[in-house]
Amino acid sequence: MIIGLLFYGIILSFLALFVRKKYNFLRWIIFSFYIFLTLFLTITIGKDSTYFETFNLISILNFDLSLNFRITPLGWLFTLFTTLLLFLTSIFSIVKNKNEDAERLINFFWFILIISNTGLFLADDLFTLFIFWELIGISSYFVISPGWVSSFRAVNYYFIFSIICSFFMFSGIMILYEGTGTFSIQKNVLYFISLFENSPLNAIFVAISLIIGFFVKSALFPFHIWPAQAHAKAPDDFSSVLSGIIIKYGLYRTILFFIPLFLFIKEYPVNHIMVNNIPLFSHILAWSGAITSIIATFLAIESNDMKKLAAYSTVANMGYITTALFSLSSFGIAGAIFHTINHAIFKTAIFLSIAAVKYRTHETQMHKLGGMAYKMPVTFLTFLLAIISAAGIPPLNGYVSKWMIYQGLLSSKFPFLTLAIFLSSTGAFMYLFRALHSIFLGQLPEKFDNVKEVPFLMQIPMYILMFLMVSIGIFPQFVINLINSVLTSYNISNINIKNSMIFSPLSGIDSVKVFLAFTGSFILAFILYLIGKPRKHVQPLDTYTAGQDPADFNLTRELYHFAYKFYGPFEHMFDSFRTDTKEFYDSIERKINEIGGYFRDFQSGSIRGTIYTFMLSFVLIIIYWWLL
Amino acid sequence: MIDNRILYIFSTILFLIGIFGAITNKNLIKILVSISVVETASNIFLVSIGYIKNSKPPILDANMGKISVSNLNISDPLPHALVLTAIVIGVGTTAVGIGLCIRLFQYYRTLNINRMGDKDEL
Amino acid sequence: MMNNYIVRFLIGSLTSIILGLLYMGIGRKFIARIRRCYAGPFYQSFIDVIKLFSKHSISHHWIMDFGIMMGFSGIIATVIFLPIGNFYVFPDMKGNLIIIMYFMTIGYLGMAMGVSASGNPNSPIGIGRALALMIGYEIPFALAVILLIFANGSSLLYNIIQTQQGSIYNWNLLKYPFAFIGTIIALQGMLGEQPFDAMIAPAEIASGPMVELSGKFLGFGFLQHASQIFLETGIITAMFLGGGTIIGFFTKQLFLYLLTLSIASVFPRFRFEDGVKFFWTIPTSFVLFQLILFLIKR
Amino acid sequence: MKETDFNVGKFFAFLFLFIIFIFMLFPLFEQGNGLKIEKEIKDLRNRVSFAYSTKSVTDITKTLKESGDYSKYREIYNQERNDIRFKESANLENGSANIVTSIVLDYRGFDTLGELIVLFISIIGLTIILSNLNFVPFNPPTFLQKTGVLFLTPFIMLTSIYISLHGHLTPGGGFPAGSIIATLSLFLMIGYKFSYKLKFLNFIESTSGFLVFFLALLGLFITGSFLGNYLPTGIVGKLFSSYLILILYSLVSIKVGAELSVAIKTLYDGENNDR
Amino acid sequence: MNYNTTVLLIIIPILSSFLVYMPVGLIKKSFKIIFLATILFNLLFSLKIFSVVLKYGNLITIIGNYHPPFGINLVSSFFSILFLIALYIVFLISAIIFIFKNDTKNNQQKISSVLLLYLASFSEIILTGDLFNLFVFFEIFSISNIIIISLKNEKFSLKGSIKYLLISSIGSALLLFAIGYIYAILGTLNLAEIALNFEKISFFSKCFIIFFLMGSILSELEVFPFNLWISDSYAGAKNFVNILLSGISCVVSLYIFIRMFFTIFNYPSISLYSYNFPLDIKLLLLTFFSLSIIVNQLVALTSKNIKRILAFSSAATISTILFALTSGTKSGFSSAILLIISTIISKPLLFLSSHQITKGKMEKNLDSFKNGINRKRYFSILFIVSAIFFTGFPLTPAFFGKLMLFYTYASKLNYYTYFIIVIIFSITVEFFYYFRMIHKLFIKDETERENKNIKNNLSISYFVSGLTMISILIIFFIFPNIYEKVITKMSEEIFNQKEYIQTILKLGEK
Repeated sequence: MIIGLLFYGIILSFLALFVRKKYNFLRWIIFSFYIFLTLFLTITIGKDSTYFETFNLISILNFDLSLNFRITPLGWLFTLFTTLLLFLTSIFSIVKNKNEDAERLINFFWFILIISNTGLFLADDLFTLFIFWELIGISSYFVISPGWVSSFRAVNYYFIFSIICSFFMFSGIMILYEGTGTFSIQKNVLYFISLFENSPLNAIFVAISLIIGFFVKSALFPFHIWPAQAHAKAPDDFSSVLSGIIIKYGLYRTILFFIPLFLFIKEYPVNHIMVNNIPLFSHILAWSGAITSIIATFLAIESNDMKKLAAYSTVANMGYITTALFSLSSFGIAGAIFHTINHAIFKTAIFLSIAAVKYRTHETQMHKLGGMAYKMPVTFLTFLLAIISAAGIPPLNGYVSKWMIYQGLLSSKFPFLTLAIFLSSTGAFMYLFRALHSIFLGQLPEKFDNVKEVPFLMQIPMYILMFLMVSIGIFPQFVINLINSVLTSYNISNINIKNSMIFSPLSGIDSVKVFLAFTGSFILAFILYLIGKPRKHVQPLDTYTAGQDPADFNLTRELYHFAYKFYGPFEHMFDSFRTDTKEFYDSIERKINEIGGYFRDFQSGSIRGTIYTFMLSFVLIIIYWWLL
Repeated sequence: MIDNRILYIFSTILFLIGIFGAITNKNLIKILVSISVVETASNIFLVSIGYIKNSKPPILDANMGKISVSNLNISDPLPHALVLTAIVIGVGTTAVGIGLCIRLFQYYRTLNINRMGDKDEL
Repeated sequence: MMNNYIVRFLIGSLTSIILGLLYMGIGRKFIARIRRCYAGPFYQSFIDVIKLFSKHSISHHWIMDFGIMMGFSGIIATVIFLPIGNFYVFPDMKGNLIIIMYFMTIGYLGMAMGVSASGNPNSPIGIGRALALMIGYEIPFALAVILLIFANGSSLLYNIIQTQQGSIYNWNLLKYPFAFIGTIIALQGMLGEQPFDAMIAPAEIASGPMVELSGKFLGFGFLQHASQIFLETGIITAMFLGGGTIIGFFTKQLFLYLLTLSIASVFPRFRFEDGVKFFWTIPTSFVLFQLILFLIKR
Repeated sequence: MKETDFNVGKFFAFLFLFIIFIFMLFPLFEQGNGLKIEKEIKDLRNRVSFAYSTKSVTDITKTLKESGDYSKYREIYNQERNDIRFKESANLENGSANIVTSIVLDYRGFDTLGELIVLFISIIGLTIILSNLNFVPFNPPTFLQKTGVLFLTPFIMLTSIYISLHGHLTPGGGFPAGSIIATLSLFLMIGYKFSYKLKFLNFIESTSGFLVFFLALLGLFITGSFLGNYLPTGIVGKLFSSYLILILYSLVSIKVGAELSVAIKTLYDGENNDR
Repeated sequence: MNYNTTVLLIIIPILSSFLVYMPVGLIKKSFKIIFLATILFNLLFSLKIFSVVLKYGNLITIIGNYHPPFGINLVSSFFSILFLIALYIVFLISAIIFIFKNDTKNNQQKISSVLLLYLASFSEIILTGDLFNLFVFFEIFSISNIIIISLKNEKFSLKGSIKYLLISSIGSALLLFAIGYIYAILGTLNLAEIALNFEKISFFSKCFIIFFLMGSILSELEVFPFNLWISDSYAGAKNFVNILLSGISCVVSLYIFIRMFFTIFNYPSISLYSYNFPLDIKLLLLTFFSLSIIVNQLVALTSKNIKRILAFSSAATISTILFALTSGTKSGFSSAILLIISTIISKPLLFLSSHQITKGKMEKNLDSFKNGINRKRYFSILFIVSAIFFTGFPLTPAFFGKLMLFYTYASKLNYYTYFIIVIIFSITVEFFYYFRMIHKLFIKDETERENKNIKNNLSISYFVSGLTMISILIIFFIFPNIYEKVITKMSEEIFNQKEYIQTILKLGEK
């Protein structure tokens, strides 16, 4: 039935391609209808992992390549929340793409992205995983830079990184295939674990090939620059998909491979270096996550473009998730998975509201915006709730997963990791508030006076997202039961939960009581508000300009909006050791071009060079042989 | 005194002289000439393979009388045949080379390969 | 069971407001004594609050009202989770430290949102400074929290208090003296007292966030500040001074508040980025030293 | 390479070539087992050309066919065979006294045909490359050239005809004869500025080439394999002995002569001023 | 089994090249028909021979009624005939383009005779069973290459052809040295017999032979130090010549390399051992080819001229093919064959479509690709499809080639596995500059004046040839197990040297 879904999707994508320009919204309606169909099917299929489906492509040269799918609890959970969020963004993009240019191409490649999204998560063997992985890489590349005049430069790092990681994975798969003879994931994971005993060299090569994919796709430390560039150029509704969903693929694959490996090593640490009883390698990964979150937070504080800010916050959140995942405690892993879900939700909310603002004002620099809340209350409300949940403030869903991450880290005794996470989460509050203030509050510039709220169709996903954030925040037990089923499939001890009361080794919280406390104190504040004398509405500029008319000093409202260098002095603190990794990659690129240029000039050099090199190469072979 | 090894060494030396000329010369015609030297060196090597000490040339004529299986005292005819073809091939390539040189000269007004625009537009 | 919670809720929140205002009055008298001049009666802050709530006030947008209310309710919600002596509003969740740390941020967020909706440029500058400073003092405080959680294996304040019962010698103050010193300096930043009050400095940015507040909004600000004093001193007493019975708890809180005021009235004002540098170097190294000692011992 | 560091380039070139020279000498002074270049070879016993020179290829292959293993032809070499007498033995395999010509045209005839094409294609290449190039005409012939050419042409003509006809008896054959004809046409150009029209030369060249290959193809249809000898081979040493080789070699000489004169003509005064 | 008529594959083109060259009025008018007729004849006749080979196994053709060790012979085996058919198809396509493009009016007759000789030479190279014969026709092959490259008579093509001439003449001298050396030691020129007792040769002479043979072939194979002629000759040559060069010249030299290494030197089990100078030939070749892959890819990445990019990318693919061959295992060989198939199919199409896209533009660099999608929609689609096929989109032959390549280097080749990183680097660079080109197609070109009246006069020959190539691509995409049977059969044939010698020297079985 999954294969039926995929083929149906391909047919629809081609159908959508041929719809004429006039009926644009028809194309996007087909698009969102298809996602709704996948959502409906994932829910109805349910979690029974006996569901197996295969479709053999060809059997060539003693390889029998076939796409086969199986519903694993982890895969099912990821498909559920990714398809839900894709459905919401698709509703949003129906209206947004009414008169976009080159959106016919975006729709087509986005369709392929969705097909490969479901395919990837439900894949049962490495070959299908690789095929969809490569499809995603290429189609997301094409959606980000769909032939606009925007140069190829912005996205080339993303493109190069994704190819490198997909082909390293390919070589890793081949080594595993050579060992086990089949592509199926279960057998290969067991073989991968046993590989560390009999041929450690090969095992390390395979491990590195898989880890590079994880580092690249979830934008960890050395590769953390591509999200910011990719988002700046991506179409607005796609950037919510890009940071909500696409950045999670590396994580999904690592959970498949490395969690069973590290847990196995944790039980039988035969000849592995163990650092406070988890393998050294996972310790390094945890620390890389922490470093990424800190660096990304400080980069986010500095960034002035709202989409770049959101992109860096995604990178920071991916940092938390990796640290929690590789702390290898049951709460840590559960917290990581829960945080991926929550992060997807509130990040889509942030990006949708940013897209709404951009839809109306066509402006992404934060200091040029301001006062949007007065004109677009619904977008403001979504952004506010998303900020609260992103900063991990209790009543909403961000808090529960952050709390679980802390429990995980503290219960397995990682003092400095928790400190790093805590530093980056307070830092998160800093730049999130900056975004809230400079986009929505403060002074409304003159040119945005006639800005209206976004059409109703765009507001629907915002309402649903708000509802999701609040409901998960108050009743997390529905999601935690799903996560428990995932933990049992990896035989990790479950989280004991009694209707919204989560018990951890260190302490327990009841999110309903937390919500009650917050509403109680809000009612108290409201009562006090009513006691006080009624207030009078006054124009924002009146008190400040003390009655004079700002026009005769030709001061506009825009000048009073303080947003440009919001944390200026704070940023100067880090001037001394500010290494710009983008600069590092640019230098590599220049170096490669230089070498290539040298060889190119050498190639088309004068005629005499030909014979000279002909003989020279002969001599080199002889010398090489003599040295060998 | 002249045996195969001496001939082999002689032809390699000639071969290397030809290549040395081809490498260090500036003028294109001189390069073509040194390449024909290389061709002749390989031809000489090819002929020297068939050399048998004090043997008669492989042509049956009056004073040789007869060729008998027992005392077949003639040098190896096959390399001679091969050399015949190799010489013509050498001629062929040099002919085409000269044609190209004329055309290049007509284009660049010089035959010095260093000044033949090595930094062209790429 | 429901009314039981409402009653407990009211007790918790009203005590924090009343006692907070009381501490402010006593503090004002204390500073006047240091400066050798006279201050109004100890109940002066009660009078101010009542006066403010009975005056008309101006607001620029409904978001401003909503923000100020949210700020105040955030602080009250945190106080509910604080163990006042041995009384807990929610018996089954006895003062979870991580919840308290995160609830505090609601107070800041609400206040900041309301104030920045007022449109006055001074307020966001103040808020920016406050948030930057927050990241400064959160580090030593978080380190102390981590240390304590490691020390007695649970993040509930109830357990931390239980371990400190008995004589004065097993107070955490004596077990981890350096951590205590670091947290006291952090407390100074949390309350926004003199060396670290660049964000609400009246001389520099017309008292920053509070510039547009008037009437009942200023009253809300007062109440928020009062319950904030009660909250932060309450946390430190629970963590380090083994919060005893109700009266002992209040006296320890007062002692801590007066200690911060005494430091405040002596020191000039830091620039906020130097403040952050200060926080990340001196108090953090104290608590770090203590943590390393603890890790080596274990 | 700039002008200045030219002699540095020379030094390096010398160094590289010295290394290659050493590499090329290794095979001579090597002690290990396995075949290598000996000091001198006694006789043709272990070579294929023994069969060519004793013209006994067909009956060697006959005996090998029974034993079924063609790689063991060296043992059969010392079987008794009647020897080839000059001007007496007749109806041999190919009947040409000059064994080299027998190899060139009969045993390994395909190489020569390939060589023919090499010459053909390089001359076409020359004409294509030099197409529509205008040359500076040579100054008119002086008296000395005129008389010299007048005196020499008959003798040149005679020798070329002699060489082409005696290909199978004496050394030389189609190719040298052709080049002599070409020198003849060069003299005519220098002396009397006379040359055949290019169209005519091309025609001769292509027809003679076509004929050579056609005759060879006839072999396929008559004797069952390409270049097979379907004409009688006559008595070794006589002028009219191996007929096929005689015909082929004369056609080759005509073709090569025409080709080279085309080449000389294009190099001499360009293609288009076709007088 | 004796089958003497395969010679016609070579003789008919030569006869028709003489015919076509005749300056006779009748032929002047009808030389095009003769030209196409011979090519079609060759194609059909090779199909017939293929059916005979399928029935009776390897066929041997004797020339001059003298059996192999003495006379020259042609061997038509499954592996060589299939190569021939593929090359004939590519030749037919480029011939169609050449004939129906009417700009080189004057010496079109001469060029068609050169092309016919080119056809005869490469079919002879593939079929021959004799070493000196291979040398002669290899020379014809390289001289015809030189002539074709220099057809355009402008700066780059002349420089390219003169460079190519210099290198190939030195290469031919080296080859002559090697042939002389082999004859001096083994006394025979027949490939089968050389293969039979190549083992007996001593170590240093074996190295001497291998090095000198390689010297001449490598310059054709566009391996880095020897491929200094590519950049000028590909950039300068005419379009149909590029198709010929990339499609046929590289593949023929690859065939020679395979034939030399696998049948004559019996590569995987070659014993090159001497006490004080051990030569690990596999490591030497691997490092050499990986160096050439890296350099070719880098130059392709940084060069601007479209033709140069495609040329160096084809050079890099050929080094990858050699890289796969040096693994010496069956799967390595099958990956090499798969990559050869993908090169033969998609590379000519790439050249064809890129030529058409940049037709109007003056200089043929990357910017001339701009706005290709609406200027020349048909050819840009062709370009995109063939680029995707060439870079190895899943389920295409190139993808399976890479799959097998990874599999060979993942299996028991101990420390050779880490050469795979070179392959990964080359794939990434390749993906990058191909997608950069595709991306350029979509970009709007500001400099272009919006003159709507540029009628893209779609020349029929390009349209037809593009269509045929695309259909072949699609067939190979939909029915992958066509070439599966072919590959298994080929690898069996190549890997048992005995069978090759058997067909020629009969070695005792009746």
